Amino acid sequence: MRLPNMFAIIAVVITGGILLYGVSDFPSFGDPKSPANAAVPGSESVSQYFITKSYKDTKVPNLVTSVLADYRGYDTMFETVVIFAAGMAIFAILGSVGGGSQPRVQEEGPSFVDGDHSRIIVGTTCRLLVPVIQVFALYVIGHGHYSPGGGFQGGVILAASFIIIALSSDLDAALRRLSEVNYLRLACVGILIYAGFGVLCQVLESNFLDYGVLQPILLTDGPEMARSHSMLGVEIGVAFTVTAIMFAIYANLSSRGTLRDGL
Amino acid sequence: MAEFFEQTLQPHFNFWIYVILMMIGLWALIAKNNLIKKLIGMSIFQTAIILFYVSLGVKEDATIPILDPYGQAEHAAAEAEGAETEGEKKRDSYIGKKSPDPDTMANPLPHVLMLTAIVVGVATLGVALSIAQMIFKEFGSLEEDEILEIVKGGSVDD
Amino acid sequence: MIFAFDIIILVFLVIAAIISLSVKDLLSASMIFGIYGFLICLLWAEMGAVDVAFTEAAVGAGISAVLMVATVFNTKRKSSD
Amino acid sequence: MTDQIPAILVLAPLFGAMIIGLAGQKDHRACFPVALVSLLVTLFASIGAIFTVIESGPIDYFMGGWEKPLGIGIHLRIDSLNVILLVAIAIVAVLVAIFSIRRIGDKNAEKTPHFYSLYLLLCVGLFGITIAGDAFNLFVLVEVSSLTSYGLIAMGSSRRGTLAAFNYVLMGTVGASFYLLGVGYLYLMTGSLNMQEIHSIFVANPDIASSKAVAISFILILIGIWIKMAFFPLYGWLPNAYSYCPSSSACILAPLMTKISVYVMIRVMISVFGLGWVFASPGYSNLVVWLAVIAILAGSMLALAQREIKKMLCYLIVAEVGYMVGGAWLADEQLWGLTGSLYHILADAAMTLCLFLAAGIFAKRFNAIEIDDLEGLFKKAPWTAAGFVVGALAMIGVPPTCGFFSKFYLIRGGIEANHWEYVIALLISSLVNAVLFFRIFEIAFFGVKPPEGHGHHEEEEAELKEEHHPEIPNWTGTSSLLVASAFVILLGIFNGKVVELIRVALEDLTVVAQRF
Repeated sequence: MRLPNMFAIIAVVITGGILLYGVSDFPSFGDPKSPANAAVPGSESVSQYFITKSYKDTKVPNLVTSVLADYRGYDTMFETVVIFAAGMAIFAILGSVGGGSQPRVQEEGPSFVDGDHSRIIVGTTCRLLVPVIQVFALYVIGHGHYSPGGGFQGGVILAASFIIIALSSDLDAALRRLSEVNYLRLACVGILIYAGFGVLCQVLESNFLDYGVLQPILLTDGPEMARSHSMLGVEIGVAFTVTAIMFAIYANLSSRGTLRDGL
Repeated sequence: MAEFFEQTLQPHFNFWIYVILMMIGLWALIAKNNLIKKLIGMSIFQTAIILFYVSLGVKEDATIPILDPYGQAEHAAAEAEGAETEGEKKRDSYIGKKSPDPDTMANPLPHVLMLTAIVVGVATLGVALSIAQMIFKEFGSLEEDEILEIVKGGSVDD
Repeated sequence: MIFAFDIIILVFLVIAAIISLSVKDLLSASMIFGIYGFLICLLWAEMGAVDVAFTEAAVGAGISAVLMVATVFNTKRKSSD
Repeated sequence: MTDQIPAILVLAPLFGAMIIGLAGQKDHRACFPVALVSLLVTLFASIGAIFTVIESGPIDYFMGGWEKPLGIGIHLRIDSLNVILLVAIAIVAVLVAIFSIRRIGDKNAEKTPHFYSLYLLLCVGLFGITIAGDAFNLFVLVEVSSLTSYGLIAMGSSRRGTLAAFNYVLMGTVGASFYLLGVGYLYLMTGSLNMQEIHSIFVANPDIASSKAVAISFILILIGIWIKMAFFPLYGWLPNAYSYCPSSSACILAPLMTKISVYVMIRVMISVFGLGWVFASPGYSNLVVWLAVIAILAGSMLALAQREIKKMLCYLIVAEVGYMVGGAWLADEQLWGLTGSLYHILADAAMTLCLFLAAGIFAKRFNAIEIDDLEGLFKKAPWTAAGFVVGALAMIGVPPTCGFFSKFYLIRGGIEANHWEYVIALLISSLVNAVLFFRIFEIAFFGVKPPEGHGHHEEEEAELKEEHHPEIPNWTGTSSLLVASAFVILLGIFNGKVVELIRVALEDLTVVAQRF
């Protein structure tokens, strides 16, 4: 047996042993009164607060959305920043492979000429599919308050529609719709929208991301609706960044950073 | 055996599986030779942790953490009684007055945390894959032992 | 949450993880990793975490697998282990 | 305005990064001024924070205004413990930005905006980690800083750099995941993510605090942070990652990343678990101190065996991490060990910055990668040499520099805690540093070359050497090096004031956070 294998087995056995040792101490699975779900005596339960009060605070029925975009909105902003940083890191790493930012020679569009029948079928089907996917993605972004979904999921689906274009015809066809300069801009604008909502709250003399004070700007009745609408705003910001960066990561990985040819 | 199953395994079954998955991931991370395999191991490792977190928020017989915003159930019931206007009134005042029972709804907080963790996972995977492509371009191989040999030999030109 | 369902998915999950790590063809490994992602998405839907399940369906079964396939196409398909 | 300081600290570099992303693509000249301005804003904000904290106590900031009950929103906290660190991060960030002005620009010009936005996002992550009061938020920001540092390390085009970066990604992800798992265990047992809240739950419910799951959560968090800080058995990724990456990246990562992890460890020990809980059984703290002793000795010995300047410095970092972890775990009655280790975070940041800046300038201007290449360089570049000497003397521990005083406090802690092995390891490591650096001085001043040739790894050198421009004297680099060395000396001279601040912080925290 190779040396790393022995080491791996020892490490895995030790770690697994420690973890399993701890498992026996856990509250049972599915217990509604466990400390995570209810509370330990003497403190107020955070999760019960979310379930019982968050609709009053934000008027958003999907508790996950309201916790994600409002109570823990600061985390979500940095989640978006993580995506952006990953995109930037990938551009920086793969950019050195083939000079990614050299001006590309604009070739003719994908030619569905004779002889390549399978491509015509795939290309046409995907072309029909893309608008449906995009409309669904917009629905997911906009309807995140009432059903599962939100900026991140919708953004990934929107990016998937561009990836389908790239897969079915070629990368250039997708890059013509969302070019290198534009996806970078879109990503920055997304985070700026998110942080902009937060800073707007600071300008109105409250804490960062305290959407309630945006009521006079958003012309809503009551700070709760202001929170609800601002959440939609930041979700759109998240969707911008995620769409742009997810597509950009695919475009760079599939073309080794050259942004030509693709798969 | 049955007793062991009832008392030890069943209440913590998810937690046992999370440990097993995590150890599979960790083992692949250390022992696998191929870099892509290592990355698959890394992803499994991360999903195991997400499994742990989501298992925390599960409650027996609980529903998903989305409220019924328009009180559709009540609305339908009221409609069946023929009192539509009253049903609408009910819809407006739903939840505003009566807050839901926390035991009937899954804990939303671990879900929120894990959304972030999934995003972090895919971002890390993307960066790692791009580095793997760079390594393949530089060394012409994705096998760790071959790469280490090339590094030690210092024989391949740039 | 149904306990039997839970156990079945978890067992399949472990099997999928082991297979995706032991297949020597990296393209198959990536696809089985996609299956793993989909199973885990199912598991989360079953545990009541719909938002997480949605994200995992989009990311784990979708984007992650696509990124891996893209890398495998640009590098090498065969793996020594 | 002062109550918004925590938000400004993370937002200024964040907006800077976005503006660079938007405008930098068109005009690369816009990148540097934007980066500098946003870093200067954070520098002023952190200096403002120091005055506010001294005058009116800790600054609590609740994101989104969700204050009550504690833990529903995200809590940021600047207290007297982390405020000094904020200033240190801001100063290092500004100095390295000035150092990097010409370096990135000349070789990979098209990567300039990427470099600067990653750089600023790294600063966002570091500031965020320092002020985080929420255990999960800490994880997210650790990931922000990790992902940017993967990018910064892998963006150099050296072959071994990419390999090192890959290992770093794997190790870093495992570390962060272990931390996340530990936080999950804490959440499972307490139902909260806010550090203060978790601590008060432990104080109120001793049975929870003494459960197996909490002990394991502490172990998991500790392992995660140790991987991130390259503590002894887990240091494998660090030397290659930091020595094969571009010098600008090394200069920001080496002084800050490991030290911030040490700070996170101390923060978790003090404000989440409480020192009374952590030091309850002396067996564990003895074990960690012994690990630290091995780390110090191993780091020093491995440094002695290196021929490349940067790699040698990297192994010295491993030894220094041993100093800090050992000091934090000494558990002496008066907490001098912890004081020394907090002071050493600052001191080590300053002197590592000095040495890495100097090594970067040598590599850039004179192509000096190996120690032997330094021959006679001190005459050609006297100012850079002066900075290097100051950093080296601090590393050895010569009196007016900060290195001496940090060792003084650490040794005092070691003696009071009766950990003589730690004291001896510190002294041996100082001796090794002296041998190392005097050998370098000898070569660099008098040009005495050791007899053995170094022809056999020409190829390796060729790949490591960055494109060099001897005709450009690189004033920006030298000036930031000189400022850094001034800080090394100033920190030493004013050690009394800094240590007083740290003691006040520890007293404040131990009033709330100790011995239950």
